[in-house]
Amino acid sequence: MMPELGKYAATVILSYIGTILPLVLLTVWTLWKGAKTRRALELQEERMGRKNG
Amino acid sequence: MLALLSRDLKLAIRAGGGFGLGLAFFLIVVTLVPFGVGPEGGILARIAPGILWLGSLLACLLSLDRIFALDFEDGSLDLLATAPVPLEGVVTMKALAHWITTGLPLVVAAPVFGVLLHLEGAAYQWLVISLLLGTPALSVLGTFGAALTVGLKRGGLLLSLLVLPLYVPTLIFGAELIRRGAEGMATQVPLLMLGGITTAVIAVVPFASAAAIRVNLR
Amino acid sequence: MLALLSRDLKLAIRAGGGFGLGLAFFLIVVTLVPFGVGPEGGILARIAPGILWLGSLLACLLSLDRIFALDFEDGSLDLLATAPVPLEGVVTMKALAHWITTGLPLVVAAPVFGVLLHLEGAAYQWLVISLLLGTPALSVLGTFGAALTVGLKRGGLLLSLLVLPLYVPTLIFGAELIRRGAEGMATQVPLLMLGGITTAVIAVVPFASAAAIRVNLR
Amino acid sequence: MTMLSVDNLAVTRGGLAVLEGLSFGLDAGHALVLRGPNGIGKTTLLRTLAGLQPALHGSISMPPESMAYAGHSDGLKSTLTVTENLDFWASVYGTDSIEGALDRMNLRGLTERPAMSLSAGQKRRLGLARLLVTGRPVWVLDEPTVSLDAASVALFADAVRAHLAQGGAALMATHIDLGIPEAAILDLAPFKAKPPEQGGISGAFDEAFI
Amino acid sequence: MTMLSVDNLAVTRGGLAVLEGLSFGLDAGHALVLRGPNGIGKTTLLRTLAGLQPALHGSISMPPESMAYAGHSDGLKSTLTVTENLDFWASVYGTDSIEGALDRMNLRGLTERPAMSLSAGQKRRLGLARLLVTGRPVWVLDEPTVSLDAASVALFADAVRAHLAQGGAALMATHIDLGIPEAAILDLAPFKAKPPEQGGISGAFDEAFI
Amino acid sequence: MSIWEYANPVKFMKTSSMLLPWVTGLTVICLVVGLIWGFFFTPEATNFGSTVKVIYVHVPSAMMAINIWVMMLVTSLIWLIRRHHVSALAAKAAAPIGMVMTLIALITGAVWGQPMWGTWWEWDPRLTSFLILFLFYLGYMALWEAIDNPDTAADLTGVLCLVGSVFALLSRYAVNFWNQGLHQGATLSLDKEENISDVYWFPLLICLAGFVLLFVTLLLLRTRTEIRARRLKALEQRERMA
Ligand code: HEM
Ligand SMILES: Nc1ncnc2c1ncn2[C@@H]1O[C@H](COP(=O)(O)OP(=O)(O)OP(=O)(O)O)[C@@H](O)[C@H]1O
Ligand SMILES: Nc1ncnc2c1ncn2[C@@H]1O[C@H](COP(=O)(O)OP(=O)(O)OP(=O)(O)O)[C@@H](O)[C@H]1O
Ligand SMILES: [Mg+2]
Ligand SMILES: [Mg+2]
Repeated sequence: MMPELGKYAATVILSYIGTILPLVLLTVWTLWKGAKTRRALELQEERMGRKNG
Repeated sequence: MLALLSRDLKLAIRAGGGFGLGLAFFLIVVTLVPFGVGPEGGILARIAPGILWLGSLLACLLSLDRIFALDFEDGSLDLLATAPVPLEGVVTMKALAHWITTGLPLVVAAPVFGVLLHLEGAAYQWLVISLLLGTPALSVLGTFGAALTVGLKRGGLLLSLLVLPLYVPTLIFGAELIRRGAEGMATQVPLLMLGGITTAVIAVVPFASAAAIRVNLR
Repeated sequence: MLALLSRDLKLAIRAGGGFGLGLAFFLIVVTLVPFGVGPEGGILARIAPGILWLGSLLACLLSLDRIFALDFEDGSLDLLATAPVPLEGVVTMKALAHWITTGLPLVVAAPVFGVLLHLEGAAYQWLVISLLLGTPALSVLGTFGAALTVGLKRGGLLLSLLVLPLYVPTLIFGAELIRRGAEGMATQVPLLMLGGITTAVIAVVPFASAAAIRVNLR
Repeated sequence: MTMLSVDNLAVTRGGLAVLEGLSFGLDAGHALVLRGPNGIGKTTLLRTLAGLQPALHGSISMPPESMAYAGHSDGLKSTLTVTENLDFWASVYGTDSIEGALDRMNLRGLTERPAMSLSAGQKRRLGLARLLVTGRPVWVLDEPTVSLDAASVALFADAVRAHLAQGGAALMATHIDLGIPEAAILDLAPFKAKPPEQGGISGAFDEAFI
Repeated sequence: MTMLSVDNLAVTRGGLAVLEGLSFGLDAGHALVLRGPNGIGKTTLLRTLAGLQPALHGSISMPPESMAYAGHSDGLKSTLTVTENLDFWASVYGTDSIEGALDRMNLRGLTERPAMSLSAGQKRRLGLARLLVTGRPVWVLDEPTVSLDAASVALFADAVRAHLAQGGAALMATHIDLGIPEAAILDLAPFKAKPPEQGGISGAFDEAFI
Repeated sequence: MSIWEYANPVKFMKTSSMLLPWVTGLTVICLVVGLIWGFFFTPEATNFGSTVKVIYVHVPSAMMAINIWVMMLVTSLIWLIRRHHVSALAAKAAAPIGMVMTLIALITGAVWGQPMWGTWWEWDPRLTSFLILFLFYLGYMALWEAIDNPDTAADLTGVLCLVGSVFALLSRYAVNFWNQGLHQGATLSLDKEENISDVYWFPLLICLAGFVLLFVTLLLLRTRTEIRARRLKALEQRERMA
């Protein structure tokens, strides 16, 4: 399955890791922040007894 | 308007030698470099133009953060904004005062520091020319950064972060001008670019700075 | 006392990424050097240890001037001086907070910047060691300078002027340690000196700083 | 002659309306004192009138270049002397003499002192002297008598009266008695902004998000 | 019980004596109000009592660690919230609860606001709340009610009375009425320092050169 | 119906919540297909060896790094001129994504440079101008963080973005002048298809689409978060007012 990367295996694999890892971190951070804000907003809306938007 | 300039100069002098301090910092950077880099003359001469430019840039930077901060804190900026002077003029005068207290002394003293770094003979005149052409842009851009960060506590580092990338073209052409001059190569391109950048910056950036201050006072 | 530390850290973070900014400035210095000096790898590698140390020193310096200035301006320093905490402790905590927000991130990130300057392979471990040993001294000495200049308007440049000469020994031994390490020479002497300076500075200087603050409040 | 007229004004602070539905006029020769509890929005109103921040709604009309503003802080440079501080503002406003102001605010004995070495009340007197050198007819003052002793408050009242007699006008926010009984008083409490669902104004910046 | 006693005190500012021959005592449960025109030396005296500057002459005696000082500025961190500001001072003074202080100074509605977004009077209330969390018996206050509205001045007066009732003492400089009629008043005007040739004290730093 | 209607936060929230699942799905498909194709099923190139596979992460991230800045410039201008809140918030939301893209371009470039040029880092114009772009992103984000009032922050960062763009261009030119450099020229233009054969071209196109879609997805998510945060703040203030 694994392609033959030859002497440049480290380069190729490192660069894919170096791409996917930051992207995953960014996505996780985005989702986490989104969830946190959403929860805080829902709490606040509940407390103020209003809902729209 | 001139009143503003003379007030700022007066303040700089009162606050313990406004003129001297930029120079002294420059001197220190120039003396620390050999400590860090090692004292061999060859290498020093090679990196001298760059270090001289870097030194003036950092000396500029250090005196920047208080351009508007003090006026903001003691309420003068509010009062100036409601006074019958255009804010663009205020900003320009501030930049001019900054240049006179920091840039100009550096231009004058740079050849002396060149000696400390074994700068080559042919390079001295280009050193002076490039600093003379380039430092006004540093002051005006610095004023822009200071206007963006006025009112922020601990603006110092943020200010540097915002301003230093803006300094890149000036630095490149400035140092390149000296290097080419020293090696007797053609100097038109960096000379024109440096002059062009400075002129454009002086003509345009004060409007951006004034806008930033208006927003910050709001 | 810990309350003071946590307050200062909180303030640094609130003021827009206290941790990141020192680093960003370091990055900028490291970026600008090649613009000034020219892009050739050989020269850069040669001056890398010095530049890395100079960069951390300047990053330290820029964040210094507000250590006490803000507390002085808003009256907290008066109140802290009359509070039941020894001023020496206050000073030490301030230095610690400064180191955590500026020195520590530099130590961690320095190897990355080493790559940009083509630092030699053997030098990386020594880079980290020398910064780890040296930066605490920078923070403590910087606190001393800040204590001397508290209450002076436009203290930034004066502060640099006072502090930079005090940084010279640390800088010399720090850069020397990296250079020797990179070339595989004996590293005991600079290592011991660096450690010794830092220990002595941490043990003694806070008393001087506290005294300076007491005088300045008077 | 009306020096300043405000019509159905609403002002905001931090993206939220604080005062609304405010209308008043100020004639030459008259003084108006703004009152209201802490945080009602006096400072915000005065800053809006001075043009330092935009109004949310309503209109402000006043002759151009006619206003002098003095806020909570005095805008003094601590290393400049009393005379230098005043001279600077005089030349910014293009007026010539600071002598009258020095006398009227009893600063004669302090002329050569750097502002930094003045006591709180002396600083405030200097801040008020700045108003006198602006030569502007409409004064907009935020708590002008903070830190002043009784004698200085009286000096200030005299200065205001002289200003009014010359056809000027003054709008002042304060919590304490200014010693100017002839001034009209405007209580801001009734103008406190209400949430939109209770009939308050909407359109403050953040409202779009609600 | 005497909480603070001052004997033949002389204080200096900028190298020159400003007050001299000052003697007074302050007993537990009592308040003393310092009065005097601007620049007489109230701030200087209070700073000397707080140990921020040395006295020129005379003696000050008070139990150790018994004083809380509040000056012209409030020592607030503008990016910290009201609670965080108070919490910090509570832990510096080793006291535990800030709840009482928040209630007493009517700050309940503002707890999560950064100090920077408070109005002048609200800031001052927070500064006074700091005093309550110090737990110290002797309060030394410089113009505590600046910028406060009438209701807040009353709050302050109540807080002082409660403090006195618990055996505390308070020394306050002010120009305006604090609403504490039971406090004794000390006028500082008679203690103004005279030049040495008129019998004033000598020995301030610069005197050696005269 | 004008495009400006989407500047209304409520409208934006509605539309974006409708769009999001589709965009997310497409993103995942494109990225998975593109990256797997690029990594597993492309042959070695004569001049690059197997490192040609790096192109599938390097080029898209490099392009996005620039394009995101341009998008921020446009939205900042919209905010400054027409004062639509959502466009300011979109600019704020885009910055971290752009910064990460720049970082990825730098990382993959550095990793690629090691075998190709024998060095992790070279002060080549293209590389250097990316470093400067990275600094601009950092400064932009730091300014957003440092200012409390969202209105003020939007204005100031907008001005910074304008001035910064001009100087980013200028730096690009200056850097070119300063050092000739080693980096690959632009072979990726559509009219010169022969420069890059179809074997490499198709997966690259898919990867490019994947990165663009990923950016759109993250941008929508982050803008929604920013709008919610704004609404939360407004509600808190409203509560205080009542
Ligand atoms: C940190 C280092 C690097 C950075 C910041 C960088 C940046 C860029 C940029 C901006 C592009 C242009 C994308 C576009 O077409 O718009 C690009 C393309 C490219 N880079 Fe790099 N690069 C780096 C290192 C390298 C290295 C070391 C190599 C290999 C030797 C390389 C090979 C390429 C190739 C082959 C392309 C595609 C060229 C084209 O067809 O346009 N890059 N890179
Ligand atoms: N940055 C801010 N964000 C949110 N609210 C703010 C901000 N600044 C001020 N406020 C609030 O706006 C209101 C009006 O403040 P303002 O300073 O105008 O009051 P004021 O009437 O001058 O009060 P004082 O008499 O205490 O000076 C206050 O409730 C204050 O808490
Ligand atoms: N640095 C200084 N150098 C010389 N004189 C000073 C200095 N600072 C203050 N003074 C003078 O010392 C005197 C006492 O000042 P102080 O601040 O104690 O007055 P105060 O009674 O608190 O006045 P206020 O009611 O206005 O606050 C004043 O006359 C002032 O001008
Ligand atoms: Mg107010
Ligand atoms: Mg006083």
